[in-house]
Amino acid sequence: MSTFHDVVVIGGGGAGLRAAIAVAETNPALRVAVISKVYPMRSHTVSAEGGAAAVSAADDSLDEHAYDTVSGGDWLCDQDAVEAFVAEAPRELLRLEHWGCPWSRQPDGRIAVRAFGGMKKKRTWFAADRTGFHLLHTLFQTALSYSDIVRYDEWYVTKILVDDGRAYGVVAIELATGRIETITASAVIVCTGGCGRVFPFTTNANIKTGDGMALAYRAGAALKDMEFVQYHPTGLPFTGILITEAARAEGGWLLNKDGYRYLQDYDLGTPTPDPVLRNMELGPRDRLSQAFVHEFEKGRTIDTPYGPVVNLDLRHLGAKLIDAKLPFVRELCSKYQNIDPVTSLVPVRPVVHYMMGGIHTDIRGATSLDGLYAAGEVACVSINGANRLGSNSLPECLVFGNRAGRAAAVFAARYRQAVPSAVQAMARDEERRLAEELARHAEGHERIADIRTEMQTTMENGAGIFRDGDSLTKASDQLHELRMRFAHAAIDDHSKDFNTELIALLELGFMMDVAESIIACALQREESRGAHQRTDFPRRDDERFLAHSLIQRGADGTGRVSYLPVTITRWPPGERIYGR
Amino acid sequence: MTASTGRSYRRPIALFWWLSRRSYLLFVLRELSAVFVAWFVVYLLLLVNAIGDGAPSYARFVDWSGSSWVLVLNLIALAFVLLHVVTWFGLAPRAMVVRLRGHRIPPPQIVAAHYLAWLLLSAIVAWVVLR
Amino acid sequence: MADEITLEVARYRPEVDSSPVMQSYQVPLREHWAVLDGLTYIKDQLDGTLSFRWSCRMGICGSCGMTVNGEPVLSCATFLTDYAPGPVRVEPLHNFPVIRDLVIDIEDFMAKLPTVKPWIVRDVQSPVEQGEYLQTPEELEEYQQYSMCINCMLCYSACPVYALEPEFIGPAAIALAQRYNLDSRDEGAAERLEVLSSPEGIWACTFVGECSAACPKGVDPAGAIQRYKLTAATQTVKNLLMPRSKR
Amino acid sequence: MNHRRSPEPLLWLLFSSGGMAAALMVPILLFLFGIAIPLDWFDPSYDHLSAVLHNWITRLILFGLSALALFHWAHRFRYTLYDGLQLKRYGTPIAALCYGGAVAGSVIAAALLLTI
Ligand SMILES: Cc1cc2nc3c(=O)[nH]c(=O)nc-3n(C[C@H](O)[C@H](O)[C@H](O)COP(=O)(O)OP(=O)(O)OC[C@H]3O[C@@H](n4cnc5c(N)ncnc54)[C@H](O)[C@@H]3O)c2cc1C
Ligand code: SF4
Ligand code: F3S
Ligand code: FES
Repeated sequence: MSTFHDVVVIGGGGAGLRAAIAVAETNPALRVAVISKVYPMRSHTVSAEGGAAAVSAADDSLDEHAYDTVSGGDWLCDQDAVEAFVAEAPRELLRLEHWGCPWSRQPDGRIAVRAFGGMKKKRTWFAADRTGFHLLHTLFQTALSYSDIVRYDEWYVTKILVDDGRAYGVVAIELATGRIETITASAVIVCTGGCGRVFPFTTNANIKTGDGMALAYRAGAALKDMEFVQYHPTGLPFTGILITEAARAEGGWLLNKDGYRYLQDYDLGTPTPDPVLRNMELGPRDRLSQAFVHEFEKGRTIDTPYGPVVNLDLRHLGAKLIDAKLPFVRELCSKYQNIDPVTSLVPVRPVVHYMMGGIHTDIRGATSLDGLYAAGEVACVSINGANRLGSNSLPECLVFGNRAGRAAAVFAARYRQAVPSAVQAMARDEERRLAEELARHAEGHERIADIRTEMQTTMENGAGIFRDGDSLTKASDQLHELRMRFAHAAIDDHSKDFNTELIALLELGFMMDVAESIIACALQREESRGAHQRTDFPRRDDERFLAHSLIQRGADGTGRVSYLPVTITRWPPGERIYGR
Repeated sequence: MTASTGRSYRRPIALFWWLSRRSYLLFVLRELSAVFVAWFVVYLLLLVNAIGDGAPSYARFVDWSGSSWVLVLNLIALAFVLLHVVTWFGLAPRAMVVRLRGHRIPPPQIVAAHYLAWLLLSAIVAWVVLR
Repeated sequence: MADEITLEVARYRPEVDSSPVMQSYQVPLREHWAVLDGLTYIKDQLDGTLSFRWSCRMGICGSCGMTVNGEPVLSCATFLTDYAPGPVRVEPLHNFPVIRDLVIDIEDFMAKLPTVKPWIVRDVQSPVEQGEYLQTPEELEEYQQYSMCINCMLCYSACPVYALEPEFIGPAAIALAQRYNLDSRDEGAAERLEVLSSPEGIWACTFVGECSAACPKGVDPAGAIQRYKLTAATQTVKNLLMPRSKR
Repeated sequence: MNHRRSPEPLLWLLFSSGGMAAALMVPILLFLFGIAIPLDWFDPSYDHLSAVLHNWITRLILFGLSALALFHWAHRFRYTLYDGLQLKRYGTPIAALCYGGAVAGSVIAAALLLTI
C-alpha cells in the first residue's frame, strides 16, 4: 500500500511540529503529514526545563548572543548559521507567545528572561522550569488548528526511500496494527531528535535512539561533527533526570565533598554569593563536566551506589524563589530522590544530554540529498559547534524547523515527480525485510537488552567526557564485535499488535550506526575542542581541525570521514574565557 | 491516523461499579443524600399542613413524629444531610473564584465562610423557632 | 526489606486471548525503583513480549499511565517500595479499549481534543513585529494550573461518567478549553461555548471529583468543569434576560 | 445539533441553588422538627409556631426552600439513576418523573403555604 503527501515530516517534537506548520503556512495547497513514533506531545521536547534563548532586553544585542554562541561552541560553529539563528530566534519565540505559550512574565506583563550558562546577558525566556513542556504543547495544540496537517501518530519510520540522490518518501510501521506502509512524498523533513540512549546514563528519554541520523546516513546523507556529545553537569545519580541549568542560573552552587565551590580551581572565575554571568556555575557545560572528572580524580567527590557525585546547593535560594522559578526541580527531587532542595543538598553528576552533531544541513535545512531536509537536534546546521549553550536548542528547533519547512514547501511545489519503479521495488524490499525481522529467531539467543547495555558501556568507557586514541580504538573493536552479535539477536515477540520488542530491535540497529560514527569521528579528530577532549591531544588545533568532520557511508557499509571548513564571518578563532 | 484493530479489548462495566472503590461508594452515598433532602421537604410540608390545621392536628403530628420509625428515618436523613453539607461546602470553592481587590481568595477561606454562614443561619432559625 | 517483589501484570494478546490474563513476574525490589523500572526489567531480562508505553521516565511525557493496585497512576512516578511486600497488580488504564497488554487506545481523546479548540482564537492577530501581547503574572496565574495537563489520561480512567458515557468530552479536554478561555490573550470563549455546554460537555459531569484526585499534575479538571458550569449557566440566564445582546 | 435550547444550564442552576439552600437550612430544621421536638428536648408553643408560619416572609422562605430542594433532588436523582444503575436508555421517562415530581411538589407546597 502507498499514500502520497507533498511533504512528510518525520518527528512530532518541537522541530517537527514547527516545520509542519511552516509548510502549511507557506503553501496551504500542499498536503503535509507528520509521522511520529509517539504521540507528538510525548516527544522529548516535553522534558526541556530551563528555557529558550533569544535577544529581547534593551541592553542586549544580536552580536552578543552570536559571540556567546560561537565562543561557547569553541569556534566550530558556522557563523552564517549563527547569525541567522540569533536574528530569527526572537521572532520565533514571540510567535510562540502569540500562539499561547505561557512564558513567565515581568510584573508589567512583558516577557521575563533569566541567566543561563555561557551567556553574557540575561536572554533566556522561560515558562517556569517547564519550558519544553509548554513549548511542545503550545505547538501541538496550535498544529491541531491546521486541519490540513495529517498525523500518523505512533508510526515508526524504518527507511527513507532515496533513488539517484533524491528522497521520495519513507516506509513506516503502524505500531497498533503492525501494518507496514510506504508513504511517498516530494520532500521529507527529518526531525527525529537526538541519540542520548546510545550512552548508559542520560537525561534523554527512551525514544531518543538516533533513528533519524541513522535513517539519513543509510540513505546516503552525510553526518557532521558526531564526536561532539554534550554532558550536562547536573543529573540525578540513579535516574539521570536533569536538574536544569536554571537552578544554577537562579543562584545554585556546586560543592565538592568538602563543601567547597570547586569550579574556582578550573579557570572559571571566583566565587561570588550572587550569580555572575559567564562565571563559575554559569560557565559552559563542557567545562563544568570536565571539572567534575578532575575533582573525581583528586578524590574530592562523594561515593554513592550510583557512582560519584557532587552536591548542588539551592538551600540559600529559599522556598519562595524555588517554588516560583524552579517548581519542577523541587517536584523531581522529592519524587525521584526523596529530598527537598529547600533544606537539603542535591546530589548530581554529569550525564549525557545532547548531541551537537547530526545530519549535515545548510542554513535552509537542506541535506546533501535532494528533497531531504533536517532540523532540530537530529540535524547539524552548526550553530552549536563543539559545545551547545544551554537554551539554544529549543529556539534552534523553531528557527530551523521553520526554515526547513519553508524550503521543503518550495521544493515540493516545484519538483513534483512520479515515483520511479526502483523506489517501489526498494519499498517492497523493506517491507519484506521487516516481515523477516518479525519472524527472526536466533540460534545464539542474544538478548536485545544485553547487546544494548554493552554498547552503552562501550560508549561510556570509550568516548566519555575524556577519551584517547586507545579508548576509542578499543571501543571501535568492541562495537564491531557487538555488530556480529546483533545479527543473532533474538526476538520473543512475533505478534503484529503493538510489538515494542520489534521496535527495540530496530532502534538498536539505528543506535549501532550512530555509535560507530561517533567513535569513527572521535578517533580521527586529534585535538581537544569543546565537548571532545582527547587526553592524548589536549590542545585545540586550529591548523588541522578548524573543520567539521563529515562521515558518509561507503558501499561496503563502513563510514568514511572527511572534513569541511568552518564558515567564519566575523569572529576569528580566539581563546574561550570564562570568569575573567 | 491510527486505525483501531477492531480487536481491542473493552472491559465490561459492572452494574454496581460503585462498589469497586471506596471513593465511588462515597460518591453514590453523596448523591443519595438528595433523596433525604426530598424526604425532608415532604416532612416539612406535613408539618406545615399540621400547623395550618390547628393545634390538635399539630399535636397529632408531634406524636407521630415521635414514633420510633419516623425518628430513625429522620436520624438517618440528618446523617445524609450532614454528608451533603460537608461535601457541598468542600466542593464550593472549586466552582467559584472569589476576588477581593484583585486577589483571589484562597479556597480554605471560602470554605470557612460557608461554614460561618451556615452556623449563623442555623442560629437565626433556632432563635426564630424557639424564641 | 525483601529483595524481590511480585508483579502481577495483565497480558492481552489479541491474537490468542479473548480477554486479559494475569501473569506473575519476580523483580528486584530496590530503592528508587519505580513500577516502570520493574516492567523494563521484565521486558529486558525475563519476557520480551510484554508491551507497554513509556518515554521520559520523569513524569512529564504522559505515556506511562497504568492501573496499579486499582489506582490510575504514572508508572514512572510510582515506587515499588511503597507496595512492599507486594504483590503489585499492574493493569492497563481502565475505561479505554486495550490494544495489547498495558497499551490502551486513546484515539477517542485525540479526536475530541480539537473540538474544544485548544488554541488561541483571536478576532485580529496582531503582527509579531509589534511585540508580545502583554500579560501580567496575575493574568498568567489565572489559567496556569489548567495549562499543566500532560494528557496522561489518568483522569479519564478515574471518571465513572466517561466509563458509562463514552461520548462525554471528559475532564482533560474541558480543562484545556478552560485553559484557553481564561487566557487573557484569547477571544474564543464564545466559540467554545457550544461544544462545552452540550450534553456531552460539562453537563454530563456529575462532579465525582475522581479526575482531580487522580491527576498527577494538580490540574484539577473537576474544578475547571465546575467553574465552567457556573459561567455557562450565568451566560444562559443573561441570554434569556437580554436575548438581543450578543455576548 | 442545537445546543442553545438545551435546558441543562437552567436545571443545573436550580440544582445548585437547591443544594446550597438545602445545605444551609435543612440540617437545623430537620434537627429541630425531626429530632429535638419529637424527643421533647424543646417544646415551642403552638401559638408561637403558628404565628411564625403565618408571617409571609416565613412562607416565602419555606416555599423557596421546598421548591429548590426538590429540584436539587430531581437533578441528582436523575443522574444517580442514569449512572448508578445505568438506566440512561430510559432517559426521557426518568427525567419526566424527576422534574415532574419536583414541579408537582412545588405546586403542592405553594398551595399549602398559600392556603394556611
Ligand atoms: C532533560 C532535557 C532538558 C532540556 N532542556 C533544554 C532547555 O532548557 N533549553 C533548550 O534549549 N534545550 C533543552 N534541551 C534540549 C532540547 O530539549 C532538545 O534538543 C529538543 O527538544 C529536541 O527537539 P526535536 O524536535 O529535535 O526532537 P524531539 O522532541 O526529541 O522529537 C523527536 C520526534 O521524532 C520522532 N521520531 C524519532 N524517531 C522516529 C522514527 N523512527 N519514526 C517516527 N518518528 C520518530 C519522535 O516520535 C518525536 O516526535 C533539553 C533536553 C533534555 C533531554
Ligand atoms: S488533567 Fe491531569 S490526569 Fe487528566 S490528562 Fe491532564 S494531567 Fe493527566
Ligand atoms: S471524575 Fe468525572 S464526573 Fe466530572 S468531576 Fe471528574 S469529570
Ligand atoms: S514515562 Fe513519561 S510520564 Fe512516565
